[in-house]
Formats: sequence, structure tokens, C-alpha cells
Amino acid sequence: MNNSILTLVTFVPAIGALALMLMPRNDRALRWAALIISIATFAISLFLPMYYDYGASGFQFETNRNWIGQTIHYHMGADGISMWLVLLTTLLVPVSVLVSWKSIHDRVKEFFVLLLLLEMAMIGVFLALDMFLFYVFWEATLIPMALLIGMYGHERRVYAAVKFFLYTMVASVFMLAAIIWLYVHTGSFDYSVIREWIRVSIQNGSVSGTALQWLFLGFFIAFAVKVPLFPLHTWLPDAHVEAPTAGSVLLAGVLLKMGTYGLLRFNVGMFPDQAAYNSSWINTLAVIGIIYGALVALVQPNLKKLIAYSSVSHLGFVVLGIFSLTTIGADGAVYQMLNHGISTGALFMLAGMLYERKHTYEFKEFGGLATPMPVYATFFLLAVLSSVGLPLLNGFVGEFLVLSGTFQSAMPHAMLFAILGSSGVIWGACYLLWMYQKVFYGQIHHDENKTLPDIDGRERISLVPLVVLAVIMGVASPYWMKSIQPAVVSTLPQAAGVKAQAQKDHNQDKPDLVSPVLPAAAAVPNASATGGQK
Amino acid sequence: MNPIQTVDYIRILPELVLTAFGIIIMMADPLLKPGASRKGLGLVALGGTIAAIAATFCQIAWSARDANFATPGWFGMVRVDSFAIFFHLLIPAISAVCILASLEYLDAQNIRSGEYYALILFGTVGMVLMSSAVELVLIFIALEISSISTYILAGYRRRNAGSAESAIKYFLLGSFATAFFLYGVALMFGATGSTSILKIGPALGSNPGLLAIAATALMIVGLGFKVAAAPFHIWTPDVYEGAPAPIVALMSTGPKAAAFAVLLRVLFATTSSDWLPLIWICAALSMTLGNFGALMQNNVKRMLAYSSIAHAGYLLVAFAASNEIGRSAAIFYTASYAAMNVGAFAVVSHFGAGGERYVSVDDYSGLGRRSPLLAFTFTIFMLSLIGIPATAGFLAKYYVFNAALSANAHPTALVWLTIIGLVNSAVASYYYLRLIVVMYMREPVIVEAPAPASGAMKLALVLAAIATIYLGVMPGRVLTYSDAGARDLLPTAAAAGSATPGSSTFPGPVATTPEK
Amino acid sequence: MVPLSWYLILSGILFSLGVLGFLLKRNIITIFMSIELMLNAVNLSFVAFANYWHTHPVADKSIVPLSGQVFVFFVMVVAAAEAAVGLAIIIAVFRTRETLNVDRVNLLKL
Amino acid sequence: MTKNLNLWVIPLLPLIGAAINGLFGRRFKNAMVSAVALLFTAASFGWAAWAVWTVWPGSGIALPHIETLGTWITAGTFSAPFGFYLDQLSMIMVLVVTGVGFLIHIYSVGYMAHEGGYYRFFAYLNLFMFFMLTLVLANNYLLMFVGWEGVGLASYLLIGFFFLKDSAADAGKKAFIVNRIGDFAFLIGMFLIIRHFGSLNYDAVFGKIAAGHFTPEAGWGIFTAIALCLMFGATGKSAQVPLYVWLPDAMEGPTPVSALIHAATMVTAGIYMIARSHAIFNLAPHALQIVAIIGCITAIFAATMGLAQTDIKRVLAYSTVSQLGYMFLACGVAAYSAGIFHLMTHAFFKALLFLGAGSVIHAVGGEQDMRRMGGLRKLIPVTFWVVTIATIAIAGIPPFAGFFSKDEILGAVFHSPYGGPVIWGIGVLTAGLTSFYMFRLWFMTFFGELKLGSVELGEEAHAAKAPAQAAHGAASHSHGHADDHSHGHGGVHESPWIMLAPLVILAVLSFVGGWVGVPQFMGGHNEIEQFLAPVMQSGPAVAGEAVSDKDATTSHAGEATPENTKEELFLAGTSVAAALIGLFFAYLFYYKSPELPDRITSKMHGIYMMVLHKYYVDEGYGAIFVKPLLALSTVVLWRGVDQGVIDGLVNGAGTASQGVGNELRQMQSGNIRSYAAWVAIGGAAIVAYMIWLGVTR
Amino acid sequence: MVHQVLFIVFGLICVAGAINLLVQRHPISSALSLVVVMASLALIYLLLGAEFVAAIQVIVYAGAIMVLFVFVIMLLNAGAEERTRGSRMALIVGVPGVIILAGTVGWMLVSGSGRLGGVNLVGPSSFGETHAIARLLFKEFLLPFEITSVLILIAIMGAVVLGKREN
Repeated sequence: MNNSILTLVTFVPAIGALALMLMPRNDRALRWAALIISIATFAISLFLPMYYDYGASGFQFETNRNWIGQTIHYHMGADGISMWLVLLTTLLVPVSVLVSWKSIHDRVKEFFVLLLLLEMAMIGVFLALDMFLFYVFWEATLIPMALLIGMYGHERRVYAAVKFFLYTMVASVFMLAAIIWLYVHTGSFDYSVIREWIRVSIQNGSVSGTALQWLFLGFFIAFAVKVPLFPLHTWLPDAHVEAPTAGSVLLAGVLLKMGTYGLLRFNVGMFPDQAAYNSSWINTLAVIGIIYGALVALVQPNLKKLIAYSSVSHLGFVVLGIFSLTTIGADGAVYQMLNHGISTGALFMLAGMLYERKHTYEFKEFGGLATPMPVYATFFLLAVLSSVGLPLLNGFVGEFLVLSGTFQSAMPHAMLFAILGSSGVIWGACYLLWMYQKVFYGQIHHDENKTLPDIDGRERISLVPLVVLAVIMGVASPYWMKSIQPAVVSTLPQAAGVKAQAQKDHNQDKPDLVSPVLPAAAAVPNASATGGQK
Repeated sequence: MNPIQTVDYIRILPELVLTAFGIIIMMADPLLKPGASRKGLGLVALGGTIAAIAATFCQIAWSARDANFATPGWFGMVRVDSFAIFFHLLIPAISAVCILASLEYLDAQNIRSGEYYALILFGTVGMVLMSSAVELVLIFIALEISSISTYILAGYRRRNAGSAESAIKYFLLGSFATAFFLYGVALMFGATGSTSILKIGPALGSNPGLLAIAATALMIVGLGFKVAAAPFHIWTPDVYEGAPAPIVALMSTGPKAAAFAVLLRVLFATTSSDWLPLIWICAALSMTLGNFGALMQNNVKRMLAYSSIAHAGYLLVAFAASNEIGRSAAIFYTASYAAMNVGAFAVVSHFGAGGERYVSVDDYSGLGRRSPLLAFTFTIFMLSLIGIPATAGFLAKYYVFNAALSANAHPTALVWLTIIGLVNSAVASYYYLRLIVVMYMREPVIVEAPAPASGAMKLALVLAAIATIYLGVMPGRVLTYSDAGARDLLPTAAAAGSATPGSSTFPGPVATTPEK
Repeated sequence: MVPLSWYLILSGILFSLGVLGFLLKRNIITIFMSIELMLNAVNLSFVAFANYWHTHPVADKSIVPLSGQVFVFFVMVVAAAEAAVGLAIIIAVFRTRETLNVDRVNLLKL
Repeated sequence: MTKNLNLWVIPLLPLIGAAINGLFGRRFKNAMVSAVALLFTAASFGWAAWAVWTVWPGSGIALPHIETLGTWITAGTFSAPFGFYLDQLSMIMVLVVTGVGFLIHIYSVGYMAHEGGYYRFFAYLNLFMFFMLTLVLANNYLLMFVGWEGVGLASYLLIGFFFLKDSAADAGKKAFIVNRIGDFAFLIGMFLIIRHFGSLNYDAVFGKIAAGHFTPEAGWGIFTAIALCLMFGATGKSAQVPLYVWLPDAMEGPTPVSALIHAATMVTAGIYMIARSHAIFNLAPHALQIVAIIGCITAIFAATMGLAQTDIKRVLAYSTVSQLGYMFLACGVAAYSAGIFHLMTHAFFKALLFLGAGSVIHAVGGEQDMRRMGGLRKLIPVTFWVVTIATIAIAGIPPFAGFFSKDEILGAVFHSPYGGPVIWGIGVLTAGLTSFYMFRLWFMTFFGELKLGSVELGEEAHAAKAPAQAAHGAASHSHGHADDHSHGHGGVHESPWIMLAPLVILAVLSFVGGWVGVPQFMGGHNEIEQFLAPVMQSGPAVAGEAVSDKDATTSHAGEATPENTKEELFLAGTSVAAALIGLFFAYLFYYKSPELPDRITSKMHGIYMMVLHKYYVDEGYGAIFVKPLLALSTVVLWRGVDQGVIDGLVNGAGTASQGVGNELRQMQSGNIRSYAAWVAIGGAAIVAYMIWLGVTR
Repeated sequence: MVHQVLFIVFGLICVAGAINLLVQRHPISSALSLVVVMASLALIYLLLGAEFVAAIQVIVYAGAIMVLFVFVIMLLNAGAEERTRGSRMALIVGVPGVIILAGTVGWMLVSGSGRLGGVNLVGPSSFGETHAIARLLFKEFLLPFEITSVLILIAIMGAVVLGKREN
């Protein structure tokens, strides 16, 4: 079981998609089949936290066999980071199926097939430990998502789908180049082998800092577009606005996490020195993203676009946390990934429910909806509050840890970044409350809004898991943290001895410091690059 | 004593089989009523290709028995090594799919002529022979066989002015390029005194004179034309647009694969790597011109023609890598490209309907609803052409770039070439995507219902699609063959390995880890 | 005796004139003839080189220096076949377009 | 001796109440809703009282009493528990919160009886109690922050309770956002604390300080930074300059909310936080100085704005801001006990004032403009008397509660190095103003003639009020409930007993509440200061060094020399005099000769308008921050950077590629000869290049 | 010496014929010029001692192929060519291309004559003997020789397919 569980989780949706393809075009049956398959996948994925060895670090449930030739392996494994992201995925898919229940009535079969294929690819991305396999899954997410947007989206869906596809495609080829380069030099695609090789190479100076820098950038750009990091984010609002609800939920909930996951796992995990060396400008971009995304969100006339820009802002936190290169920051970043998936996923679902009723996302069409739709308003409020980062809800834990970690970081200007990033709590409140007010408060200006039906049982069922999780994750974070933390610790740079020493010296200048809380990463810029040249 | 032994006949068995079937068709054609469908002859032709594949298996079996099988036969004319066998399998397979696609096409275009199939088979003879020939004379003749048959086939829609124009363009420019090739051969003969590829290399030594260099250049011109590499690509869009779609499927893959095979043999016969920078430029130019040219195309056939130029460029990247991985990648690429492109043109062929009316991108609108199978397979081919993982196109591209990055000679330049290639493939995704977009995301503009695909067409599409996916997901076997082919390509240079340092104009660090 | 380079230069001149003819002539048949001229130029090189290698034996005894002449023979065969096909194509073009001017054969472009 | 008090039950009880009402309240009858709400609040109060009783000094249980329930957040070396902390300070707070909170719950049952969303109101109110209790009982800053943000949320929900009214929704949003600005600083403060102490737990942080690791900073250092961040956080919650702007607007909420949240409890959280963090503040003299100055400015500034307000609740709101300024001032002069003392007394009389005002509003059918009131003394006698007590208390006239606490503060200010005579003078002036506007309110409301509907209001005030009223009415109507506020003008009536009972209790407290802090010079023992002393002197070494010889806290409280006594008497006398002067002017202007104010205002029109418009601060903020920000976001960031530059570049790259493609296509002229030309030139280039390579090799 | 003179003479005729092919506007004239070129080339082959090649040059090329050309010219009744300006590229790009090509190749041949060009070629000898070529053709080059049959088959079929009128 332990060896095949990951394969099972990954490919059950694919098998389901195949089965759906062969089913007759009976929409009702297709819906139920999709729901059952996705719930089954979720149920299977629950084995992961159940059988996870929380005491151990490193990857678990590993399978590793030859795939193509001797070098390309089918190597899957989960650690505390990927396990939870997989669970997030398997949770959001059934939920997405539920929200698509009525809103999709044309080409239903194709829709659910694409959805399940997307699920497979997303799970694969988080579990692949072979770079080649990773890239395969990575790109494989692209097609179903682009098709979901393009086939089931709104007016400018084609533009959005193409933009989404091209943006990500262009960026990921650089990652492919980097992966191939690494393979050529290491003879392996295996994550840990490559990681070890880089570490050793840096120590004995057999790889130049310049080369590593380019590799770092190759990976970085692919992930940064996916995150999306300012200024590579402009595909996101378009994609979100045009996507069908399920598409938005998965896009925001999972796809964006692939970017941050990649940054953490590969950029930081494999190139610790480069991560430290580049942290300044990356963090600058992250902070710009936080503020910029929020400010732009503030003035959006469109509900979904606002949520989309809020994602830019929220993901800025995640990137900031990762590139704080502190355990706390990265813990928070991982947690924030999960949080964002839940809260923004919920927000998009809610937006979609409104769309089903009103067929628009424009604020000017709403207002005063709290009266006809009190239950809906309540769910919305909870989602908003989770997104705002209200304590005791999930968002707070992540945001706090991220900012705290950044604040403790030894990266240059970390404190400035943290302070600027913290201002995100203000902006977040601004645009989200503004949004909430626009939709729910005030007088009803459109008569047809007075009779909007409140959400029904199906919709409530689809929302409840997310909202409940938002609360639980806000209160009981240690349950998640106990598996995230070891994974993060083993992913973050085990600071080379030199740098730890440098850090220590650095700290001695400030005797008033009680104890440096952070596990110091490199503050010395590109030490290996200068020392690596023979 | 007969100097020609049984084994020699085995060495040309696929050619013999194909020729025999071709002649049967040629003879049977007059027996049929003038206006009748030639489907039966098509099936015979199909049998011919399958028989050729079987003959190749016969060769494989023989080679397992006879260690000398791979030594040149027919007085050093042909050499049926793993490399040749790879193409012996690939090319008849391509022809088979094209014939399958043609069965429906000829009826749709109201072409009642059995010579069509005979010409395909004879052309296949030429292509197959090209891959195993190791003597420039034979290569030249084989090249002409495949070329002339495609010239004729390109002009097969005789009532169509475009088709005739396509044929004349192809013919004139093809002959023009052949003259360059021949001139190159002449100079090479002058430089070495031999026209045998296997002897040219040793004769030249490691420091060929100017004559040989010029000869290589001129041969590159001729072969570059055949593979549609820039700057000799310019005929491609016009010819592809005018020629019958199934024939485009054939000539964008079969002769191209064969020409690449020749190019591999010819270029790597000379151990000198003077031509590396040249191929570098050709590769970069082909990719760029091909992809950018395709961006604005509204005619699917022309678009795919440009795409074919671009793919020749990717393939040349493998050449530029100039190592065994690169050669293997190039071989694999021909197969992958064949799978996806044959399929794509088969769809174009079916959907074009009578007179090839519907070949603009807009005509494909709503195809996802109108004929789901066609649209689905077409999507697979497009995705593969883009280079999306789990398709042949991705793995092919991956191996090519892998080769480029693992090259020992000119590593920096090849890194740049890789980047150019990757950026190009990203640009390219736009126009392939356009087709997917119109198929699935737009409403149909054509009122006429598309004719249902015939069984043969469906079979062709499914075969091509399966091949595309198979090569993308489980390419292990094929890769083994292409590796073996790459090894066999240079029996003499194999000892020296791929580490032959070129004239290193690009200084750079030597890679730390040896390639496998 | 005549130096080899003279033959080669003559061959080169003829080849260039052939190329030039292809570029400058409008009539398709004349263009085709230019191609034939190029082939002839190549043949001259072949024969000249064959003569050269016949008198300057190579180290590798398995090399047949006379293959140059054989090559010429095959070039002629191919040229004949090409001529047959080419002229048939020309006729086909003439049928559809009523012209032999290449500049007017430009339906397919861009 | 340790004893498990299960402190967590105290906040949890209201949460359960909130959950029950929130989830099922819609189906309950009003009586059921109020029963649940009151039950859980009362239980919470009871538990709190029991807990306080159990650990009361002398009971043998060591204070602070800390209970940890479990870990909330842990990452890296950082960890924050669900921990509860009971010491003298939190005892006072928890009793005030649960006690006053319970009273206001009772009051609300009557006050809200006919409003729509009854269950919602009580759910929110209970939720507020939960967060507020979490705030005061937390044993670490992070958990305090939970309550801190949570009360902000509850405040947001309750201010926006009449959400159909745009002004209410706006006010709620404004409150939340302005509070968030403060929270931002609080967060940074916490990060700094983590960075330097490695923990956010009080015992860890204060323990390290108490252990004497640190000395007060002479200049601007890390402790000043922490203290300033915390202070800025407090200015948000406690409505100090520059973040006070939300509190007056918060009056859009139902009156019990104003009483509970915006007078008695939530707004004092900032004071509590500073008092809680006094150890850090004591290490940062500069920060203390700034706290004092901000408190002083807020006090006088808000008081002046209170002068011209005509809305009864707004007067009280500005008065609250002003009184909070006092408390801030107290903290700034390190007289934390005095601040807490004032916090407590203020909770009593200000809650009373608001509830009384609510009762008045209730009586006059929803009218809030004092100019339309008058002569209510006879009609609602109970309300009149309790409001009278409260007014005297807030004016600072002995022996009512306000006098003692205010006197404590002013005395401390006078002596403190961070205060001094100037700030003291301003404090006294503020006291006078407070007295003036409170009696103004008193006179306008209860004396003279009842003028409901008969007064032609000032142009601007009318314009501002009318739509809001209309909207309010609409809001109530739309809930489909009868609205007792729309009783006819003649139907002025006293509130029901359920509203009056809390008033009476609070009135008693407002009267006697100050007696726990009778200073020594008046023969008292100042019990509250002594009670709090163990907390406030948790770092005795620090205090001694921090403010050296002029330590306000100890010197002021500890010694009672005759000289001191004389001085104290003088100070107290001055402030009482100021209050009486204020009373006199109010009497003069609003009872004796009501035409005088108009004459004065018309003479000093500019100043009057400025005061009436609250110094245009809201408009200024709008013009300086909000509008430019929105414009920047829309024009520069969204349209400019996002759609213009980035998308422009992206799409431009696409267009450019297509353009290049189109140009390249022109090569494809369709002409065979030109194709041959390309082949020829290509071939020539290749041959030439190769030969060149061969030659140069 | 005689050889050289003869070479120069025939070479000049050859070049002149080629130039004439370019200059003439009527296809028939061009065809006849091409015949001149081929004939003089045949003579040059003879100078080289390649009798067999010279013979088939005359028979196949001048005799068969050119006849075909002339036949088609007459069949299509092609007149003098028009002076169209269909392609400026042919001039702008092509002519410099030809010049570069001729220049580089020529330069190479001239400068590289140290190895090749300086060597004089002998006249008639065993070099051109037909039986030697025949041996090659039917032994070493048997396969190409046989495979040309396929080529010719294709040519015939192509001519038939393309040439025959549609009904």
C-alpha cells in the first residue's frame, strides 16, 4: 500500500476521466460519476496523513522505477509540503464538481474529463520527484486548464485562455532548459541526486556560480509566472475573470500553488546560495506584488477580477515567506498556500454562485444582497475574513508566520520587506471589506435582486468543508505544522558552515539580541559564485 | 560463381517488395474500369507497405543471425545497419498511413488513377534506399526516385492550377537544388577520389582541404533543400499548399526523414566538424523563419508547412550537437515528427473535402462539436507539435535539446541555440494553439456537415495518434533502436566517440560529468 | 597538357551561368534548360576529377577512381528521366495557366 | 499552590452563546435568543468573578496565574500557546468587561426588542465578549492580538448592523480599516518582540526584563521602536490622534453597541495593552514622552470637537475620545494604575451616558439631534437622574467616580518628567471643556422646551442628517418589524424596566466607583493603585532606573508629605474649579440665555465651522490619502502599469511577432525565380562561409 | 599544347553557347545554344580521354533530351519570352548570390591549385575505355544501374499521368 498509494491517488482521476470518456452522454450520470470519482480520490488521499510518519523527515510513500531508459524515472514521493498540497487538490476537485453541477450544461462530458485530467496532473506535479516527470505533469496541467477556460468561460474566454497558455508555456521552456542542463551534467533527473550534486559541486567548486545563477533563473521564471509574481501576473486576472467557476477555484486554489511549491522545492531547495543571493530582488517583487495587487484590487469594478488581484497580493506573501529563507517564514508560506487555496477557492465558488444567479460579476449590479441571501452572505463573510487574515481563521497563521519569518530573516533588507509586507494587512482589509460592502450592504438598487434565491443545499455542502477547514486550520495549526516543519527544514538550505559562522559574527555586533531565532541562511552574496571559480 | 549472394537480396528486400507491389498496381490499373474507384489498388499498396515492413523484420532477423549483415553489400553500395533498419521500418509505415488517408481522399477529389499508389510505393523505394545507401551514386539515384515521384504526386490534382503550380515549383527548385548537391558530390569526388561515404571520411583525414569543405557546403545546400531547412526552405509553403493533402503528409515526413538520414550519413562521414557553425545557423534560421512565418497564416496547410520548416530547424539542433546523443535524438525526432505530422495532414486531408475547399483556420471552427474524433486526434497532433509532455513532440524536442546541452564542442553556442529553440517552441505554441482554440472555443462557420470519416481514415488517425502518444509515453524501445542506429552510423568513428573536439572557436569550460 | 583547374574553372563558369539562367529567364522551358546546363557543368567536373584520380592513384586500393565517369552516366539517366517528368509537368502547367512565363505562375504565395 | 481555574471557560461561554444564536437564532423566538445570550454572558461573568475571588491576593495562589490550554501556532523556534493569564490587571479588566457587558446585554434586550436581526445582534454581541475576554485574558501578545482583531471584527459587524444604511456600512468599514492600520503597527511590534525576546509570552518577555538584562534606552533604540509600534497599535484601537476618526462614525451602530464597545470596553484595549506592556515602555522614555503628547493632544482636540456637535451620540463619542486621551496621557506619564483606574470609572459613567442617551433616543422616537430635544427632565425622570449622575461623574466633580480617576491622572502628569505643567494645564483645560459640553448636553436635552420637529435646523446639519434618518427608518422597515422609534412626537415615554435596571446599577457604580482610588491626601488609601502595584512594579529595578528620581508612579503614590498634600490639594482644586467653570458657561449658554451661542458662533464663524466640521480631518484624510490612493491605483497601477505597460508589453510582443511573421512572409512572393534567388544567395553564403572558415583555420 | 588550344577553343564555344542560352529570348534558340554547349562539352570529354562519356553525351543528351525539349517547345508553341518584371528579388538577391558563389568557388579553385589545379591531365589513355566502365557498371554499380529502372518507370508513369488529358 505504501508504495502504490501515490500512484493510486494520481491516476485514479485519470482512470476516471477515461471511464467518463467512454460513458454515454447522460449529463446527470456524468456529474455523479465525476463526483464519485473525485470523492474517491479524496478518500484515497486521506490515507496519506493517516499513514504519514510524522516523526521522520524526507520523502515518504516513495516509488521509484525506470520509466524511459535508465535515467528517466517514475519517482514519486510525498513530504509534509506536498502531502498537504495533494490533499488540498483532492479536496478542491469534488468541491469544484459540485459547483459546476448546474452551471455547466453544455459539453458536460468534456468538462468533467478535463477536470479530472487536470486533477491528475496537479497531483502529479506535487508528487513527482523526478524532474522529467515533474515537467511532464507541470505542462500537462496547462492543456486542461486552458481548455476549461476557453471552452466554458465567458465573453473574452479565448483571449484569456490563449494568454494563460502562452504566458506559462513561454516561461516553462526556460525551466525545461535548466532541467536538461542539470541532467546533462548530473546524468540524473532525480531531485535528491541533483540536489546533492549541486551541493557537492559548490563545495568542490566544480560548477560555476554563473551557471547556477542561470539555472536558478530558468526555474524561477517558470514558477514566477505561475505564482504569479509581479510583473508577470497579468494573465491571472484575465484567466480568472473568464474561467468557469471550477476553473477559477482550481486555478487559484491549486495551480498557483504549483508555482510557489516549485519555488520552495526547486529554487530554494536546490540552489540555496542562489536563493540567498537573489532574495533581495525577489522579495522586492513579492512585496511589490503584495501592495500592488492589493491596490489594483481596490479599484476593480468586477468581483472576480478583484479576487484575482487579491491572489496576486496573497501569493506575494507566500513568495516573501519562502525567500525569507527562514524556517518560520517558509512554514508560514506553505501554510499560506493551503490557506489561500481554501479561502480564495471559497471566494471564487461564492462568486460563481452569484454569477449563476445574475450572470455578471460587475459590482454595480449588486448591493444589498445580505437581505435576500443571508446564508450566502454569512459564508461570504467567513471567506472574506479568512482571506483578510483574521486571527483564529487560517489566513492569519500563515500571514503571521510569513511576516514574522521575514522579519527574523538574515536576508538583506528583510526587515524593510517585512514591514512593507505587513502593510498588506491594511490593504487586504481595504479591498475585501470594500468588496463585501459593494455586494451585500446598502440598498438594493436592482429590483430583480430582491428575489434572488439564497444558496441551496448542494451549494452549502460544497462550501461547508472549506469554511470549516478555515476555522480548524486557524485554531489547530500545529497539526499541519508537525509535518510541514520537518519538510521545510530539510528543504531550506542547510546553511553551509561558512555562512552560519558569518551569521554568528554578524550577530555579535548586536549584544542586545537575546538569541537569533532564525536558522541563518546565507547573507553573504553568492559566496559560492566567487569561491567556486577555480 | 555469382558474386551476388542471397544476403545481398535480403539487404534490399524491402525495396524489392515495394517495387514488386508497385509494378503489380501499375499493371492492374489498366484492367480496372476508367471511372471506377481505385480503392482496391490502394489496399494492395497498403499490403505492399506492410510487406515492406515485414521484409524489414526479415532483415532484422537476418541481422541477428548474420554478424556480417551490417557490412556494406552490393560492392559497398548499401549498408543495412540498425540505422537503416530504423528508417526501413519508419518510412513504409509513413507510406502506409498516407495510403490509408488517400483511400478516402482520392474518391473525394474524384481522382481515378491507380498510378497514384504505384508512385507512392516507388517513391517509398527511393526513400528506403536513401537510408541504407552508402554510395553517393546510389544516394543520388534514390534521392531522385523519391523526388521525382513526389514531383508527380504534387501535381496530381490536375484540374487544380495550384496543384500544377506546386508541382512545377517543386520540380524546378528541386532540380536546381539537386544540381547543387551534385556539384558538391563532384567536388567531394575530386577531393577524395571516391564516392563512397565509408571511404570519404578516412580519405579526408582530420584536416580536409578547401575542396572538400566547399563540397560539404554544396551538399548541405542540396540536402538542406530536401529537408526544407532555412535558407532553402522557401519552396515549402507553396508546394505544400498546392499539393494534395495526403501527399503533403507523405512528403513532409517520408522524403524528409530519408533526406535527414542521408544528411546524417553524409555529414558524419566526414569526421571534420567544420560544418557545425553552419548547421547552427541553419537550425536557428529554420526555427525562427518557420515559426514566425506560421504565425500569420490562415491556411492550415501553409501553416503546417511553416511548422515543418521549424521542425527541420529543431532537428538540425541535434545535428549541431554533433554527438551520439544528438544523432540518436535526430533519428528519434524523424519518427516523432512523422507520427504527428502525418496525422495532422490526414486530418487536413479529410476535412478539406472535395476540392480541398476547407483549409483555412476559420473553417476549423467548432470542429470539436462537429466531429469530435477528428478534433480530438488533431488536438493530440497539435499538442505534440507544440511539444507538450506525454506526446512524441515533447520527447523529441527534449532529446534534441538534451543533446545540444550535452555537446562538448561549442557548448556556449549550443546553449544559445537551445534557448533560441525553446523560445521558438514557445512562440510556435501560439499558432498551433489557434487551431485548438477555433476547434473547441468557437462556433462553427461552415454550414455543410462534414462527411463522416471513412474507416480507413479513422484507422490512419488513430494509428498516428497512438504512435504520437506511444512515442511520448513509452518511447523506450524506439529509443533503444535510435541509439543503436546512432552508434551504427559511424562504425569507424565510433571508437573516437562523440568527443571528437571540433575546431573550437567558442572557448568554454569542458562539461564536468561525462555523458553516458 | 591542360591543367585540371582549367576544367574545373570552365565547369564553375558553366554552373554559374546555369544558375544565372535560372534566375533571369522567364520561360519555364528555358529555366529547365538552365538546370540541364548546371548538370552538364557538374558532369565536366566529374570527368575531369575522374581523369585526375585515374592518374594519381589513391592509397586506398578499394577506391574506384573511375566511378566519376559512372556517375556521369547516371546523371544523364536521371536527367533524361527528369526531362520526361519535367516536361510533362510543364505541359500540365501550360494547360491550367495557358502560359510558360514563371512570373505568371504565382498563385501560391505568402 | 496551583489551582486549575479553567480560565478558558470565561471567553468560551460567550462564544458558545454566539454560536448558538448565530447558527440557530433565526429560528428562535426573541425571548429564546435573549435568554441564550444573557445566560452565557452571565455565566461568563460568574465564572470570572469566581476566578477572581479564588485568586484574590491573599488566597495563596501566586499571581500572575497562568494556564495553558495547548499550542496554537508553532513554527521553527517560535511557539504561541492558547494561554491565559490572570493577574490584578486582568482581574479588573475581566470584571469590567463581563460586568458591564452583562448589564448592556440586559439593556439591549429592551432596546433592541423591535429591531430586525435580533438574533444577529446578540450573536455579534456575544462574539464581541468572547474576543474582548480573549484580549484581556491572553498570556501572550499573539493571543491578545486575536482578541484585538476580533473585537475589531465584532465592532465592524455591530457598527454595520443597519447595513442597508450606507453610512452604517461605511462606518463599519472605516472602523475596521483604521483599526487595521493600528494593527499593522502592533504586528510589527510583535515581530520586534519575537526578534529580541524569542517569544511573545508575557512571562518570557517581562521575565527577561525583570531579570535586569536591559537598561532604559537613552536615545532611540529597539525598545523605543517596540514601544512606539505598540503605541501606534493602541492609537488605532483606543481612537487616539491620528487614528481616532473611526470612533465618531462608529455611532452609526445601535446605542448599546456604542456603550459597550465604543465606550466601555473595546476602545480601552489600547490602554490595557500599554499598561500590560509597561515594562517595555519603561525602557523607552522617548516612547513614553510620545504617548503622553499624543494623549494630551487627543484629549484637548476631541474635547473641542465635542463642543459643537449636536448629535447626542456624537458628543458622547468625542467625549470618549477625549477621555481615552486622558488614559493615554496617564500611560504616557507612566501612571499606568491611574490610567486603568480611569478606564474603570470611565467604563461605568460612559456606559451609563450612552445607555442614558439610548434611553433618551428611545423615548423621543429615534431622534438624535439635541436641538430637537429639551424638557425631557419630567417626561423621563429616571433617565434624567442617572444621566445627571453620569454627567457629574464625567465632569470631575467630587465625590463622583470621575473626579478621583481624573485627579489621579492630572496629578501624575504634573509631576512626571513626561508631563509637566504645560501638559497638565492642557489637561485641566480639557476637563473644563468636558464639563462644558457635557452640561451643554444635559441642559439641551433635559431642560427648556420639547422642540421635536419644530426646530428649523442649520442648513448643513440638516442636509447631513436627513438622509441618514430616512435610511435608518427604511432599514428598520425593511426588516419587516414594527419600529418603536417612529412613535409619534407626543409619545415620549420612559424606557421599560429592563433598560432602566442596568442604568441604575451603573449609576450607583458611577457614584461610588471612584472610592476605591481615594488618594492619600484626601485620607484614602488608593486601594486600586496598591492593588495594581504588583503588576506595575513587576520590574522594580527597571522602574527605579528608568525614571530614576522622578519616578511618577512610586513617588506620587508612595509618599504623603505635607508639602505634597498641599500641592495635591491645589491640583485637585484647580481641576474641580475648571469643571465648575465649564458648568457655569453651559448654564449660561444653554439655560440662562440660549441666544448667546448663536451670537458667538456668528461672530466666530470660521472657527465654529471648523469645529463643527471636526477640523476637516476626515476630508483631509480623504484628500491626502484615500483619493490619491484610489486615483493612483486606478490610473497609474491598473490602467497604467497593468493594462498599459505590462499587458502592453505582452500583447506588444505578440503583435510584434506577428508583424515580424508578416514581414517574413513577404519573402514568399510566390515567384519561382525569386525563390531560386534565395536558394542561390543562401548557397553562396554557405559556401563562402565554409571556405572562409577553411581558410582561416 | 594542342590540347590546351583545343580546350580553350571548345571551352570558349561552350561558354559562348551558355551565354547565348541566356541572351536568346526564344526558347528554340536557347535550346539550340544548349545543344552547342553539349556538343562542345562532348569534345572536351574526348580531350580528357573519356570516349564513352563523350559518346553518351551526344547520344543521350544532345540526341535524346534536347530533342524532347525541342519537341515540347514546338508542342506548346512557346513564343519569345515576355519581359515581365515578376521578381525583383531574382535580380537584387540572386545575381549577387551567383557572383559570390562563382567568386568563392573560382577563387578556391585558383588559389587551391597548389594541390589540384597545377596538375596536368593526360589525354586519351586507358582512362576512358568503355569496357572498364562497363565492368564497373555491371559489377560494382550493378545495384544503382538496376535501380534506375525504377526511376525510369516512375518517369514514364509520371509523363503518362501528367500528360494525359482529363476527360
